[in-house]
Amino acid sequence: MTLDASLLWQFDFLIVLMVIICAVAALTFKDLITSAVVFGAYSFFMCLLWTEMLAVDVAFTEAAVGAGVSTVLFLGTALHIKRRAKD
Amino acid sequence: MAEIITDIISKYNYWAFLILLLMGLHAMISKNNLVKKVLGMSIFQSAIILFYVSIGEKKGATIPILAHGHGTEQVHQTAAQMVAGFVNPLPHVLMLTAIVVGVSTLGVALALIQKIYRVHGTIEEDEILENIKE
Amino acid sequence: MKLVSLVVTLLLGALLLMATADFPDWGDPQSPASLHVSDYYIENSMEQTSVPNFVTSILADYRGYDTMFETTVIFCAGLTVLTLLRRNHRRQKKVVMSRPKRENQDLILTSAARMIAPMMQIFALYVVAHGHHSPGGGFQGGVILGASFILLALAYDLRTILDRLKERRALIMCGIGVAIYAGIGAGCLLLGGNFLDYGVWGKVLGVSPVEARSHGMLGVEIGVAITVMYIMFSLYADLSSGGEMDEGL
Amino acid sequence: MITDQLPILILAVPLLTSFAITIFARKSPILAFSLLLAAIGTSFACSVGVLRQLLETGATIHYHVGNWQPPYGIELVIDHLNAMVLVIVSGAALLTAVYSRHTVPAEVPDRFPGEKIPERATNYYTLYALLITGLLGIVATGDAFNLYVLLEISALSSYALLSLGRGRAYFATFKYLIMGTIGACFYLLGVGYLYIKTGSLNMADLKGLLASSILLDSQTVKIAFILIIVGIWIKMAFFPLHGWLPNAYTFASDTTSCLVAPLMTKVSVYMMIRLMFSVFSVHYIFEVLGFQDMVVWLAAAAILFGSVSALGQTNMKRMLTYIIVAEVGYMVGGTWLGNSNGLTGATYHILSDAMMTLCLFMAVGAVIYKTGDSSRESMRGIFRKMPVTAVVFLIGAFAMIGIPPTCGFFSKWYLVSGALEAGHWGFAAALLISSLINAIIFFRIIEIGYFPDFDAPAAASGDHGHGAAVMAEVPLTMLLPMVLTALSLIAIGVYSNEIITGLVSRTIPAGLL
Repeated sequence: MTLDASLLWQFDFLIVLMVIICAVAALTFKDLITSAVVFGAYSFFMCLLWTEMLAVDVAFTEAAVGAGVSTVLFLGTALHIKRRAKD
Repeated sequence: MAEIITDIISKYNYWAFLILLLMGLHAMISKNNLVKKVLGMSIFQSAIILFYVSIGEKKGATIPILAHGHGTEQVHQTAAQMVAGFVNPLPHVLMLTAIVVGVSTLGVALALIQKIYRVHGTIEEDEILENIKE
Repeated sequence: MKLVSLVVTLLLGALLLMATADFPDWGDPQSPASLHVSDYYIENSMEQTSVPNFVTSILADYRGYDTMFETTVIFCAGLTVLTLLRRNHRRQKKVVMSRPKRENQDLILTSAARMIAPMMQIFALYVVAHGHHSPGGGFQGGVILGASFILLALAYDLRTILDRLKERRALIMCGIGVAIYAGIGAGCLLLGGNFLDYGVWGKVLGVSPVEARSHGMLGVEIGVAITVMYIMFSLYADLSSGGEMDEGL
Repeated sequence: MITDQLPILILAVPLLTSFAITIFARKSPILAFSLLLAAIGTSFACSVGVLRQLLETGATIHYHVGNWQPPYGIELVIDHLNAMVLVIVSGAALLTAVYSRHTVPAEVPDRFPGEKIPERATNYYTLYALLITGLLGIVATGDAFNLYVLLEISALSSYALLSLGRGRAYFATFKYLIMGTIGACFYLLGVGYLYIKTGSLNMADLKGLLASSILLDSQTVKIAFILIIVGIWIKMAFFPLHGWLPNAYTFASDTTSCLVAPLMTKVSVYMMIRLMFSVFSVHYIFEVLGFQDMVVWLAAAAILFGSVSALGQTNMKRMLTYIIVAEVGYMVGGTWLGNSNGLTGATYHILSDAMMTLCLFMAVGAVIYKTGDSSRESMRGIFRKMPVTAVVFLIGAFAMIGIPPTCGFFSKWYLVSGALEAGHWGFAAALLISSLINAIIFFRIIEIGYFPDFDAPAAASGDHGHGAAVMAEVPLTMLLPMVLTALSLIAIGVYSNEIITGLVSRTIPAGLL
């Protein structure tokens, strides 16, 4: 069985769209904690995209690191500094 | 017009890569808040990873793991068929390394931000610069 | 600054756009990237290393030198964060130690975390050990192991976990993890091979060089997992408590 | 055979030592220091061994890590250029390591009033070993992606070392981190662009593939080149991209400046030369692309900007950092002149500038160690108080100005003759003006140093009496490396002919006139 990525391009396109929306949102929210959580979502969609591209190891790592640990690190920092950002 | 649309669609992940990359870079340079700069940095790095992963993509191929790898039975395939059957594993390896480097840089950057906050009492760049001038 | 950034960004965008038209089509099996070097790995990985997951065999063997430094980068980051943030208030140390643990520990959260954490750890060990045959490997397994401790620290509080997972020992352990990697590589020098040439370990282990490569990779992955686990937890512990090692999130 | 393994030992010894320090020597800074010294000493000995081997046989050394043939595995390639840079890096690191014996405990204290930061000194030594590993790795590797990983090791450890400085160091380091990450990512992206067109990551293999005529005018390869070069320029603080350097190096602790300032920029220049001529070719850069004129003008601007900014500084360390910006202009300009004299000058200048910068930073560091003050006025009466340091500073200053027989003269000689040969009057003029400005800067400091403190009220000089300042030199562990560095400046100058014919001229790629 071979998974043909091109069959699912509509699905792919949706994920790409979500990735970009999450990136914009993470950068525009003024509340750092919201930003951090949205960034976790961004990483998760990125990881889905990479699974779609059959890069399973990379997706696995991104799921563990980007969506998991990075988000926690951002949250940990955001709680120790002023939460509101100017931009 | 139709050509352009098919061109955009057929290379849409390169477009996504481009948009994310530029967004990340713009945030890294222009954002005032240091955490936002770091967020931009993470997006910038993951855009590059997206680019590399896109290089590895092959139509009609499967994940780069040999099925039946446990046993010793011969895989009845010619070398060329076999190469066409798996996506390119090399970019994946490179990007595993890049993800690790990314999270390391992220950790150091966040630690520096906490230190900056302790010293200057703020993480807005303009306020820090004012603080320094005094 | 905004203007400078905009100019730089647009310039880079234009530059990169110019190249996009020149790229081979997305997913083209005939693109140079899939025909030049990577084909060698796909054809020979099984024969030369007896590892069916190409990503693992390239990561830990063909390009194992990269991965050794990648692990070193992680080590370096952990050390940096620790050096930057750690501070102990000497006088108050006793007080801090005797500070009561978080009182409002939620029963549902803690019980759930207590049930999930061991499963995460088992799964992580599977990911490490089965990395030769399925997606995963030392790095992913290490992150999951680290995450299981982070989960416990979130559900309880940081002190409870630090009582079990000594912070001081963490840095030593992650040093040991990378040292396992570099040590396996340096051992090859002593056995008369090149650096990271796991094949020569066959002489010691009593297996064929190809098998020895597979075993060498497993050893390396374990080293990576140890380092990554401790560093991930210590990054969390340092960053979430601001280096004070008391409260956490 | 052990001689076959020398290339990897250069790297593996400091790497393993950094782990050994973490595991065994966490409590004892003395043990950590001894381990570090032994490791870098071994590394230096191996580098010299590799250089001798290379000079005897004349053949490039290839070392296949993991016994995989390139381009499938990673190889270390050592030719005359990297052998020279390896010796410089490990040598300078060794001298700084000796120098750090007394400065590190003073600058990175474990105890502060009210709080204690455990094990900072041992962590400092671990990071030191990692930085050196990264730099040596960059120089030795023959793989484009491996270079990125090592770049990040050296970058991360240098962020850590630089941030352990004075108050503003954190913010300066953060800016460096952002810029450094952009630089490294540009490099990574450039390598990706090359990979998409060639499918290879090995430098020698890439060069072979890029020589084909289809790729020669490929837009992607052109942009890959631009990305890689701009990325490296950010890392080396080339003129319009230099913004992070002065602050990061000024607010760092003095030992860190001694280590990072001479080595980081020089290794980046090495990277530029390596990638220009070992991945791309002379033909590609100077005939297909043909924007060397612009780069040389930029280099001239860098030299003028750096020198003029240095003229306006009263803080000695800050002044030296601006001189580094100017010196980077020398080397970039020399490389892009596109003739063999220019490249000879640039390559030789890597050697001499590393030692000059090291010498000056060490001397200034010694003055700061004694007086606790980095302004120009702290040099007052230095010839009486610290005669050895003063002489070392004088030799370093002479080299920086370019007075024979110090090495600075010879590199400038080659650079100027290269510029004239290429018809770049602007670059030649910038070189001469910068020498002149350097002369003004350093003679002003030497004047301050030579004349004792006439203006100070007698009360301030206390019971020592007027003008009879007692000798107060820094400890021997600081004097020894300073004196050795100063002597090496003269030695490199005196033996410049041998170095250039025996070593530097062999690094000139074929096709460069």
